[in-house]
Amino acid sequence: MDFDFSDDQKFLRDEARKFLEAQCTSAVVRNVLDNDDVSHAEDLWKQVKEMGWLGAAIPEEHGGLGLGMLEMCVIAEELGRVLAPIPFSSSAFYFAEAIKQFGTDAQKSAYLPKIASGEFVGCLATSEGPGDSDAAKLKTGFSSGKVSGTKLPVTDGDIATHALVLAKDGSGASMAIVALDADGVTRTPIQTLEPTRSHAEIVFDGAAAELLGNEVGNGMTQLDSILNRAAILVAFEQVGGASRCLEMAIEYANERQAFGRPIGGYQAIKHKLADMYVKNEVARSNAYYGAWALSTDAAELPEAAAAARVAASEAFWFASKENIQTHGGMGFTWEVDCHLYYRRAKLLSVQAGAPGVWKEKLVTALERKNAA
Amino acid sequence: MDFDFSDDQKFLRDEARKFLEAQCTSAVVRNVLDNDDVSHAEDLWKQVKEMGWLGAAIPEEHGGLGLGMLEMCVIAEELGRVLAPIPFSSSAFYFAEAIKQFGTDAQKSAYLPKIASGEFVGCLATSEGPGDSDAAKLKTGFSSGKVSGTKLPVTDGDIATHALVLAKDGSGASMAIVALDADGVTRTPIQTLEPTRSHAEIVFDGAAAELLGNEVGNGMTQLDSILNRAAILVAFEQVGGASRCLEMAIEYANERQAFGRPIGGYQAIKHKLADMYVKNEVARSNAYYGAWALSTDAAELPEAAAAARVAASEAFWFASKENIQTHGGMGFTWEVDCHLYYRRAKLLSVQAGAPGVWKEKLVTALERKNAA
Amino acid sequence: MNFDDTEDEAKFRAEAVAFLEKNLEKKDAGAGRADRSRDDFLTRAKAWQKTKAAGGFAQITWPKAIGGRGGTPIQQVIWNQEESKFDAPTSPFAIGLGMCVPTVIAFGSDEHKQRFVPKALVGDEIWCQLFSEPAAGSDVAGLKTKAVKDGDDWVINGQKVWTTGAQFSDYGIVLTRTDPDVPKHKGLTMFIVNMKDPGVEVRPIHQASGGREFNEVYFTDVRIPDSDRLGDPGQGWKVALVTLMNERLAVGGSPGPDWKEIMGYARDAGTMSDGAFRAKLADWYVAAQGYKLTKFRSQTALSKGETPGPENSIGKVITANHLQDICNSAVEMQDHYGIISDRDKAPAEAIFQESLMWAPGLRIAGGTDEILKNIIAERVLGLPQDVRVDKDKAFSEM
Amino acid sequence: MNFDDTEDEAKFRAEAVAFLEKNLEKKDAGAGRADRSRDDFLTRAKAWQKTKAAGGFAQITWPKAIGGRGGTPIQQVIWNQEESKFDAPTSPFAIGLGMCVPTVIAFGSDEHKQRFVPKALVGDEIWCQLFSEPAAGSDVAGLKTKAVKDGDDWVINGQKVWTTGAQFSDYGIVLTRTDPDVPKHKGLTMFIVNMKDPGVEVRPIHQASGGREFNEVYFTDVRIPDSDRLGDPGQGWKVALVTLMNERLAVGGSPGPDWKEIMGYARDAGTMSDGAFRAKLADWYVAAQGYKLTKFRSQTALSKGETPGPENSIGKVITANHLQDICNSAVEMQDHYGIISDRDKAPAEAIFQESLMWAPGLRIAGGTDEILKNIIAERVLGLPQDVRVDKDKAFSEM
Repeated sequence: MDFDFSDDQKFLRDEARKFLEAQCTSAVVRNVLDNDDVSHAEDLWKQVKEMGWLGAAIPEEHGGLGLGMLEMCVIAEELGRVLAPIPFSSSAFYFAEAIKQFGTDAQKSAYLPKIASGEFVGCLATSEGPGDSDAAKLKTGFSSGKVSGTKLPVTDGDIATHALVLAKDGSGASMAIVALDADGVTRTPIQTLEPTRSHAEIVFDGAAAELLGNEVGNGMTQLDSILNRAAILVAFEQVGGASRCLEMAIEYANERQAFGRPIGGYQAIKHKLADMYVKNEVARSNAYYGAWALSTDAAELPEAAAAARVAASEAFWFASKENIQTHGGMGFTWEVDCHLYYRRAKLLSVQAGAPGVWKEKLVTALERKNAA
Repeated sequence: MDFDFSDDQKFLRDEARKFLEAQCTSAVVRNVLDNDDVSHAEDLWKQVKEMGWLGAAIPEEHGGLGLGMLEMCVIAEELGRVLAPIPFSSSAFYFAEAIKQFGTDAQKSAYLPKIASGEFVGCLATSEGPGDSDAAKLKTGFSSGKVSGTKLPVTDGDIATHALVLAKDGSGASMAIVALDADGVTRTPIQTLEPTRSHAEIVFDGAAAELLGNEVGNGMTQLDSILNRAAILVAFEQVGGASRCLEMAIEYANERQAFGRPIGGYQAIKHKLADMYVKNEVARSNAYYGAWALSTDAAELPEAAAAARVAASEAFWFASKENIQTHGGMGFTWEVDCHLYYRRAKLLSVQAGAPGVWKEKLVTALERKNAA
Repeated sequence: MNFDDTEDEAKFRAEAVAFLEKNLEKKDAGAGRADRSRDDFLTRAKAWQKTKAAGGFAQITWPKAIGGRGGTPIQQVIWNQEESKFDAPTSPFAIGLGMCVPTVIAFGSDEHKQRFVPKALVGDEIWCQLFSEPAAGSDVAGLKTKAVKDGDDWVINGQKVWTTGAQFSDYGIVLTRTDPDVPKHKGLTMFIVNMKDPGVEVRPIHQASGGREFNEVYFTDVRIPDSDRLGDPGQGWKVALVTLMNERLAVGGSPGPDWKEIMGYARDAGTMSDGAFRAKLADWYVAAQGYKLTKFRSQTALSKGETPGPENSIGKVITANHLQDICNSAVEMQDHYGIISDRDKAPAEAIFQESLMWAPGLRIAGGTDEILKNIIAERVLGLPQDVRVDKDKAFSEM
Repeated sequence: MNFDDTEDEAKFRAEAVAFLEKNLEKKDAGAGRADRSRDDFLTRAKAWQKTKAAGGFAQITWPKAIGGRGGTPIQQVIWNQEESKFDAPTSPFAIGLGMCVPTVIAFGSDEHKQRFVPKALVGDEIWCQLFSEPAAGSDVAGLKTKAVKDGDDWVINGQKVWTTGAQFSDYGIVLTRTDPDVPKHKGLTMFIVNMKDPGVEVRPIHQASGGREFNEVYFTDVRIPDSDRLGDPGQGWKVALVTLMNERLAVGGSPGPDWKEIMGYARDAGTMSDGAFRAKLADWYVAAQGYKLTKFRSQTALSKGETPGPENSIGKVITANHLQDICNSAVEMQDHYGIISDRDKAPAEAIFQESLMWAPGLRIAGGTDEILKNIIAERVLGLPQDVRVDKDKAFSEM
């Protein structure tokens, strides 16, 4: 039994934490938050690219570091802790993983090295309106190598160079790769609850597109698999954020006095933070199991991903809202970082499919497993 | 606006409370609890009959007191407070109300006076197995004036003289009245979570039965309406029980010392009891609205009944379990009354349809209303 | 048990409705929140207050001698119910007339009453309440703003926070520490302060929700004549309790989208068939009804001349968390799309997104969830106070 | 990251499994709880303990010198995992060998160790722990049972409660008050008591669940020689903390039906399509997995020679409430039928009904939800202790 990260992986985590605490300070995040014309933290992004993290899970033959999925989980948690305002997840968790899983050899060679270096930035464009994506509702179409339709919101859609677009394709759906500087692509930034991450509406009007892999009509199955894998990485981001909320709340509760003693000495706060700790540990343990499933391509991946996702969404939401509550009035000011975590918690809980969707996936997976 | 009981109704409540506190002590309840051969509190039952409470909502022309539904609500709350171990609700809330609503004139004349006097004791026999009753699942049949099939559990089934039986009737279902001393009726007491109320399995083997009202195949509609009305009365029983739990918890929390002061001074207990209070008030207010709807036969009755039922079930369950928790080890002993409320809370929450069933009824009623 | 007015109540309601219909437009149900520029809003609010005062509806429970109607609390409730159906700009006066001016009436001199009450009543002067400080929120009595006696004046220095309406207020009541060498509750004194004094600086707070409705107020050597003291020196806490008790009976007004709105949204979105959502909807309905009907019970007590107790504190405990939960569910129902807050892109959705960001503030403002539960536990249920370690300590020693 | 044993662990596991297979039957998964008469169960338990001791598996982490295996904590975990798959009657020894005898080893004399340890190890003598009292539950140090020095003896009078296994125990460790005139934690002393002494009366407690698994123990003028004192007079609290810290690492064993059981039941009942149920099922799965996997993380730490911290207290907070919730949902799923607790009438249902009645006890026994959250907040998160008003007061003055 070794249900923990290795010493090397922990070393990577410590280094990543040191780097990010220095380079991704609150000021860096707030520069993106407060300036509408700043879509992401450029310096940070440059450094992250240089360190090769984007290619941590990309094989060396394709220009990556060839480390593995566990290392990517470690990085995800650290990026989540500091609310890194960069398009990392879009490129590494969604786009790169999709190419790794479903791309043709040519696509792997064409995209992975440039994703790893950061020359290309990928994103995932599935949403067209309220509700989760399903083939029947899709309006965006893909035929004869062209995509037409409107996607919104697309996280990092205005920063990315390439999008993976879910589109109707005959009676089914396909995933298509679109270069976003192509003709027929119009991108408009949109306002969201989470201004430290950039979002766009993208209109495709006969934009040139290339099928992901070489099998048509497989889009929903591919998306399902892409989301399963991304869910685990995002769960680590969420766990990182939730852990940081708990730390902030503890720190404040030990400091802030009311009625002559620290508020952390009152059971209302103590038990709130104990509840937060319990949820965070449940989320962390489920995320670890997801990491194991991801790194070993285990048959348990679907339920591990769903459980990690459900637990992490609940933990981050609870931690972020009760962190504000613990901070009282201070927590409701723009200047204190609490609300940034509340905003990020909400983004991460809906971005890769909302908790209700994942609960349903989880139960379906359990039914399938127990029927077998 | 007069959203409260009248002074007369409050006087009735005070009198009922005084009477029950004297006559329905813990010892009286425990005599039923601890003796398998004692199905109910006979002396109490005799006195309750003599006071005419069973006929509080039965018109004077049929031998009742002709007071009204609000008075019955008041009595229900007081019976709930003291866990009265008598078949009151079976006879008055279910059987009598069913006859009042759907009985023919002959049935009203035949049954209501004897229900009011307590000579007849009615009960409702619908359940045949796990899950709520629906026509498709019914096995008990009614034809040519005979009922055959097995009902369990039947609350007060071994005390009652008459049962209202839900039975398949051709392609639909009907409600049939069966005298339980008739040939072809076998009753066996069964063990339940709530031994202060009696339960039986009743096997009908061609027992003589009479249709409720004079329209065949109307059983499910009738049951729905019977349960709507009963739900409000039971909600008052539940509110009574939940209020008593809160009182017990407050009393104990003020008394019991830990670490040199009363446990009621610690926020973990204070906030638990505040939560209990909030749930109880929500339940009480919804029950009052139900009482209003019941007493005026308002169009809002279905949603008022469902809301009263959902709120009261939640309040009593929470209050009864957290009352045990507040009492700590003492609360988990047989000798302390906490568990009696926990048991009763469970019975009342499933007897007239479980909370999930009522939530669905509530939303359906809201949809119907908002579509209109 | 009925929802009808008594004869007297019905008569008053009819008068109120007639007056409202004559003077205001009905609220347009479909319009959502109008985009009101602050200046225009304030002008309209002042005009409406003047009209109300002229009609005898400005402060219904106040004695006639000071410009009120000499009416009953239930008449005030009825007025509030009816007024809320119209497009009535009332918010700038809520705190002043509801809390500050009654404190002036209770503790001020005759000169104060003559000088301030009429102008407040007709809307010429607006008041704000200056109690909370950055280090004194739940524990207001721990405040630090100093008032030091200097001749016939007091000199105020310090900072207040979360002050509603400070930016357009003319006067305020300010709670200060005048004696740091006694236990904290005993060294406080209340004053009337002129908000236009050059030593008073008002800065809007940038809230987590993005808006700037509240203010910080800085006092730098603000001189207040001793005659503008309310109550004796050291009696400020008692004065403040009167202010806080004068908080008028909360009226209607859900703070944002409720079960009905999310149900409507779900119907439009075609997600009403989701069983998990239906069960939650039932819970929301039950809680919202429970809150509304509990208010009806309080109003019944009022209508019978009884005084409703602190039971009303259940309101905000229910509604603030309720709002956060409903908005969160609405956002999650939208999946990825739920993150859009752009009113033009997603108008039907934006009410949920906005309230989601507002809800955390609602759980804190005017008493946190935790403080309200303490109040319920102590004042309604009679449980012991928590240990107050600073009870007998001089403030300066803490 | 993997779930495999190290080479050493695998070797040990193989030995353990071989030994278990030779000596015990595998658990029959379908059988449910066997109806074991207590006498027979105790006889079998003693026999199995003797066999384990002979095989070197009785107390794996104890030094060889006192009859243990000199093994590692992870070996103990592995043993527990494997033993739990067999029909092994171990419960009568859990508290004695896990908590009481280690206390004797830590604080007893050489004579004590020679006299008591071997007989406990081979199952000849059973021990119980006598700390809780009717007025001292969460606040154990507030206990009242008195021990008064009389010549070379101490005379014990008082009452203990919730004592597991008292009815068949031979010895116990009993925490008493020997000095009421000092603060409560400082006036306690621990003794070894002979449970067969005529002054010791054991009465089963009738629990709210209906069962009688626990006991009250009354002490009437029970004389204990001073030589059977554990630790110095007045040091009893320190001794007790060692006892409590020796609580062995909780192993597997859900306390009742979990998500799998209710899912199975729902499938049979045809209610899996209920969306509200499905959402709850997902939550239960996530919590159960979270608990199980957190234990795996602790075991990993053990396996690496690290000591897992108080993180383990999250276990009971999760499982006890979880159990109550699952059983309640299962009962409600059955509607009116859910009230039946008759095992013969409703065998598939009865496991939920029984655990529903047991769950409230589980939320209290071995630390209430509230105490466990205090422990997490103070020991894991480092938040301040609550105010202890009795900290410096003499016990007799409270």
